[in-house]
Amino acid sequence: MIDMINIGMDIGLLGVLLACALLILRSGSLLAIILLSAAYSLSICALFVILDAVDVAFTEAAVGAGISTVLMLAVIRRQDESLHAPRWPSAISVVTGLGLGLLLIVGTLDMSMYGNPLAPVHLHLAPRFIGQSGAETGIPNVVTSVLASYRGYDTLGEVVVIFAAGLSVLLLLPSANTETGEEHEDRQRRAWIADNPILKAALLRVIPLVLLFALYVQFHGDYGPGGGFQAGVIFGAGVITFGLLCGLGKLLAILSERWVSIGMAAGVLLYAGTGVAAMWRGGNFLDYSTLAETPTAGQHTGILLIELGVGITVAFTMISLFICFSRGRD
Amino acid sequence: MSLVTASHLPVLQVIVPMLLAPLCIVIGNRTVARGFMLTAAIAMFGISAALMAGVLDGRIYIYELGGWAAPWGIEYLVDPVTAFVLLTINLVHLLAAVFCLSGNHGAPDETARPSFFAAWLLCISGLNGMVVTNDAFNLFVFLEISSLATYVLISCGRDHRALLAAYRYLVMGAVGATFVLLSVGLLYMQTGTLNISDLANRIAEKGADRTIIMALSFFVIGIGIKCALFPLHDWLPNAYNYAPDSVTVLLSGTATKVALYVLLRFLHDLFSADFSILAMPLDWILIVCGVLGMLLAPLIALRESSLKRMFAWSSVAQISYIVVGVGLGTTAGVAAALLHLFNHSIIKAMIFMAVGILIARTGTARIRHLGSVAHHHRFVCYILLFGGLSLIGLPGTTGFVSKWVLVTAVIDKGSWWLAIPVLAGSLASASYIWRIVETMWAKPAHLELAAQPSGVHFVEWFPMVILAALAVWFGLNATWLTGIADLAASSLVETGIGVAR
Amino acid sequence: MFAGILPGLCVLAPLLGACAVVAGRKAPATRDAALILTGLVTLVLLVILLLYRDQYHQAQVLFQILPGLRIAFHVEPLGLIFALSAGLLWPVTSVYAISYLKAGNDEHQTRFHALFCVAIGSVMGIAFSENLFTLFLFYEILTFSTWPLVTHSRTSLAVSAGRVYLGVLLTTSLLLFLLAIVLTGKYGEGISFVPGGVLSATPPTLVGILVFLFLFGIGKAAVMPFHRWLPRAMVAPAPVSALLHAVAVVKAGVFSILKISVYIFGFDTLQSLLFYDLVLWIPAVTILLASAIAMRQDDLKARLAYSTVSQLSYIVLGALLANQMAMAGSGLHITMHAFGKITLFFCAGAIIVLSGKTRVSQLDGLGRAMPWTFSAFFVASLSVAGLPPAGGLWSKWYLALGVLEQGQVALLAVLMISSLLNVYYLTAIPLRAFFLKGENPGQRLETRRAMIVPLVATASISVALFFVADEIASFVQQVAA
Amino acid sequence: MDADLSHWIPGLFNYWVAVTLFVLGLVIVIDSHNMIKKLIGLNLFQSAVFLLFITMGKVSGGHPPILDPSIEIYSNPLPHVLILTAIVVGVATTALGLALVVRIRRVYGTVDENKIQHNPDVEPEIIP
Repeated sequence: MIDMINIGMDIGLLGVLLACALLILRSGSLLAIILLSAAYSLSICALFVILDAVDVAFTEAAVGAGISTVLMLAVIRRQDESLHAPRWPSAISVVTGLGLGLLLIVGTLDMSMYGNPLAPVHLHLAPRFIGQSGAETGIPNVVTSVLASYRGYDTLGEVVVIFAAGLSVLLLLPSANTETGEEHEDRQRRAWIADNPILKAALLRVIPLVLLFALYVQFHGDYGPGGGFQAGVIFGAGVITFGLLCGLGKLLAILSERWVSIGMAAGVLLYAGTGVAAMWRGGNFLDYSTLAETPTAGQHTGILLIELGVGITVAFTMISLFICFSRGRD
Repeated sequence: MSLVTASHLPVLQVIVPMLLAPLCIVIGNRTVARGFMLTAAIAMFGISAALMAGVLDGRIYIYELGGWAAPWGIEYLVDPVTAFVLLTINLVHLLAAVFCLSGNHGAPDETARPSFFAAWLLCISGLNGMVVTNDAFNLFVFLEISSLATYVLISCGRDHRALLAAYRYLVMGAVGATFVLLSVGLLYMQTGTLNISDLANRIAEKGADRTIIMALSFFVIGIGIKCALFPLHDWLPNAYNYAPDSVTVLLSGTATKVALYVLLRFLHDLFSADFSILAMPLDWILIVCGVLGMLLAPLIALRESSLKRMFAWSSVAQISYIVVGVGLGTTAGVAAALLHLFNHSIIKAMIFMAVGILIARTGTARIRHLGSVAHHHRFVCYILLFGGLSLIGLPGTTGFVSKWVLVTAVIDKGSWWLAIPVLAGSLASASYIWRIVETMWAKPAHLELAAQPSGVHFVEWFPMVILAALAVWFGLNATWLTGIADLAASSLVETGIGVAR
Repeated sequence: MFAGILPGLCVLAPLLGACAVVAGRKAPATRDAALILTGLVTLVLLVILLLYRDQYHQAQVLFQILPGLRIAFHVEPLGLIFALSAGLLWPVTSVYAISYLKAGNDEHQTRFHALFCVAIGSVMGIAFSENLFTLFLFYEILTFSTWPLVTHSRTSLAVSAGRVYLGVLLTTSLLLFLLAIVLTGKYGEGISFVPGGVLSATPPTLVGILVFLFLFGIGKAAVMPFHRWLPRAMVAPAPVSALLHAVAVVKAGVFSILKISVYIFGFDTLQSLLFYDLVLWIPAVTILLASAIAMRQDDLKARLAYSTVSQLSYIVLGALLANQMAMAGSGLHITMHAFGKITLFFCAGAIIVLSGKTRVSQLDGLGRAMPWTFSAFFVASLSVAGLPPAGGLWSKWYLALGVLEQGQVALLAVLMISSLLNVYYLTAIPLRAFFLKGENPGQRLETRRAMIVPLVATASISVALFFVADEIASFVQQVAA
Repeated sequence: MDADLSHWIPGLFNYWVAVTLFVLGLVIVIDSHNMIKKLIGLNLFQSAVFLLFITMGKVSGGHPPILDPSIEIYSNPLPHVLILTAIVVGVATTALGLALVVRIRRVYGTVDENKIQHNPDVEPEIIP
């Protein structure tokens, strides 16, 4: 019964996704496209929950619907909000798209059916993760333990990617540029939140709660959905809200750009440093078991540290992105 | 062959630059950042040399990251092929890093910031990570690290169009990376594992089904974009052209080469060569792409007005030789591919250094403005001439050795007519090379040519001379190098990665 | 120790000479002295090599690039004859070239001389090459080092001629020659030159393909249709045309073919070829056609160029005939034609520089102004055409014997007809100059002794060779022994 | 293979939708002249692959992989881990792309590829 409801919701949400995608394809307004893509993200989030991927859903909500949308909105300008959508897709895209699509459809024909517990994908690695990760790392959230320990190195890579993005924005949008008149006007146009005293007061009171929630997500990631990445995004969102309300100047007065970039780097260093510490204590890189008396305690310590590293880098990168994109100097 | 699991060398190869990159930012001083870049380059070269020495002693390095055994954890694996590619890219990287100290010739201030050096370090860290990893998903992650860093580095070019080039590369690169991710997903779906050795064994047991074949197709397209496989090369000419000089050197010597290595590794390990041939005519697809590339790209290069982009097209052509070697699928073919991978890395790095200096000194990149330039900038022009002759593959140069080995491999495979396009390709290279030689030596001088001092700085000529010396040496005495390439190729083709288990 | 490296020294000496020339660029007198000295040293080395040749049959390996791919030298009679011809003519040409360039107040004399040295060095390399790869290496160095000489004047005509030059030579060598080498290495017994050949066990079809690949791949032999570079290259200064495009470069081509036919194919393999008769007709057609074209050329150097194309194919034909007599004829003709043709080009250069005339029809009556020049021209014409008392007679004689041995009467007729044409279009030039009346002034034009002495010297040697031809022929015939 | 069409349709429906989204995303990437829309297309394109991964991790009757003694069947956690990483990589790419777009607009005054005058394929400029 539950399965039937799930499948029904699944099909419904897939329909929404398709609709969003088609509308994005046909739409001529950039603003509409960005909002549609946020709606798309939220739908796919819901789908992920149905498919039992709560951590992914959490991340997608924070990233797809949250950060991406904010960044996009920060970037668009009035003059490029409307664009000429092509009436029909071009021949080259149709040929490429259909060709690859058909290839993929053929590729699906040998796949296991949806939800089949005997699919090869469930039989090799997953049983150990589900069966033993609890004992091996002492963490109930299997996604967290795999993410942070078994495949902790991938996660280090992920943090480095985020760091690279932060770096790139620092390089591409340095602070020395001046604002054009048009850009200034745009900023004025978007400053309405700060001009609304009630909204401002209300939101300012929410910020501490957001930061607190971020800490909760950070440290509760072992037991439920969440973890360093989601926490970092939320923390960043809190600070960004502050920046939106009180102005960039005030934010920069508290948190200078230099410190933001150091923060970005510090997270990576904390993460990689944990790995090096493990080497120092005689284990392999990122082998947390060596970090404490017992392997399980070591795993616990290690995961705590690296999740903190992830959170720091992500939070500061988000702040940095916000600062650079909305500097007004653009 | 003995397995070594205790050595930290494989992981140090990757994390040394990865740790130094954030340190650059924390310290925030450009001199220190330069120092870090150089330190990392020297250390990485040392590590790769040590790994190569170990591999030549018959060792194979396995490193379990996080202490988790594969396939549950991620593992690094260094076998002869890995060591060969590591040595190649880290050698070029070392010299590119030295060259980078010269300050990129009029590029904007960006290239002197600590964050530039941090991005540089991340780029090379990602590339090394792609080489040593034995995990399909980890490959994707490091592919993205290097890609992101590459986009940034390209966008630092002196011309505004660097931004457009970087953006286009970003879009194409992201599509390619997504294809790779998709391919990894399909493979995982059918086998339940991500470790490449484990994947290979499971695919061998299970045989080819349509999902796996599609995974292979998407993988080839995705990684083909990264290595500028002929019809997917669109991003390369502009990216190389507009990137800062040292970045062009770095990219041409390492980035495409690593992608080619990954292609080679996947085709031969994951889908053992037999399988590729049975399931689809992949070998012929690669060979046809390669032949088209080696014949058409030089023709485009011949019509190119910019010196730097002309050599970028030449890279497309030269990559095609490697692709043909990969496509042959035989030990000899793979050995030829690896050999040319090395040879082209050093030659093209040298050429792009010379091009960078020449453009900086004359103030122009247009070929038709370079008339008689050889009489003012003799040293640089002779380096270019030497590099050009090597690209053509004249006897006595490294280019000839790789051409010889490739043509022999082609004939060994029994398709001797294929030797004709390969040889015609080198003839086509001669056409564009000779165009610039003619311009630089025999055409009248251009009036607007800025009379810049012709002296060449130590950090500029030193890496060039080292590369030239290597090219001369390996052109005249290639037995050692070819021996290693043969060893690497036979370890890849005949025994496969499965031997590690 | 020293003995082992002697062939290598012969190659190295001119290359070192190039360095000396470049080093002496500030002092022209020193530079020119170094140039001539290098020529003499090389000649001495060659003579030593000739005297002690028996010690050098072994390969002297310089670089082992890959297993089966090495740069190595050895000494055998054909190569020695070729090297000696070039070595003898080089100092003579140097004297001539120095004078010629000074007469034209050339700005790039150093570059010219240095590249000349490199070209001679690669000729030596070709002559002593122990295997196909070494041959190919020096063949390509020769191509590239002569390109700046062809385009020396930097005029657009010269640059476009340089393009044709390089285009034809590179296309043929990189595409066909190299393919032939790779195939030989793959299906033969290695790529070293071995008496009797290395292709005896190779499938006949492949041998047939290889013959074509080598014949057309060696573009320097100017077998039609790959002859077009040669007339175009005549824009180069006269010394270049004289030494390189009459002796060194083109002879490197035909010498390569000769050496390959003797040491790679071997006589037996070659003769058992499927379409053997057809193959023989390729150079035969070139001989006839080139002579016919030469007759219609009014430009002096162009006429000489087509004459060269024709004469080269004599040597190619001799190489393909694959018997002792023909081979001796080819070897002889390399020498005889070298001395004859260089004299002709020296004369042409002298005429062009001293009188300013470039066309055959302008030369009427010039004989009295340049008696030495036109006399030498006449003697050299006889030698090239194969008439007594010049050495050319003997090479053609041996070639004819070789043709007869092969039973190809029709080819004999070709040789005869072509020789008649040679006589006509070459000897006609000095005869016109002496006996026809023209507008040319009567005063003596032969003011530059450094240009006249060399051409008289080479003409005299041509005559002298008439008397020692037998010795040379028997020396060449030691090959198969 | 041996199964007929009626068997495939419910079992592979999710995958097919993912493929459709993949194609739509690719079409947007190829066809859009607007650089921002292109990046959005890229996001769409990537999320189709994410959907494919997550779908394969689903086990009928399974629960989110957070260990609990009362639960026996969990969905496969590994695809979730991979996609978490992939999402982050995707947003990093988007951020970098947007930074480039901002710079491009500053230089060229537009984010429409067709309107950009300095086509990178034309001749290089002389450096002052």
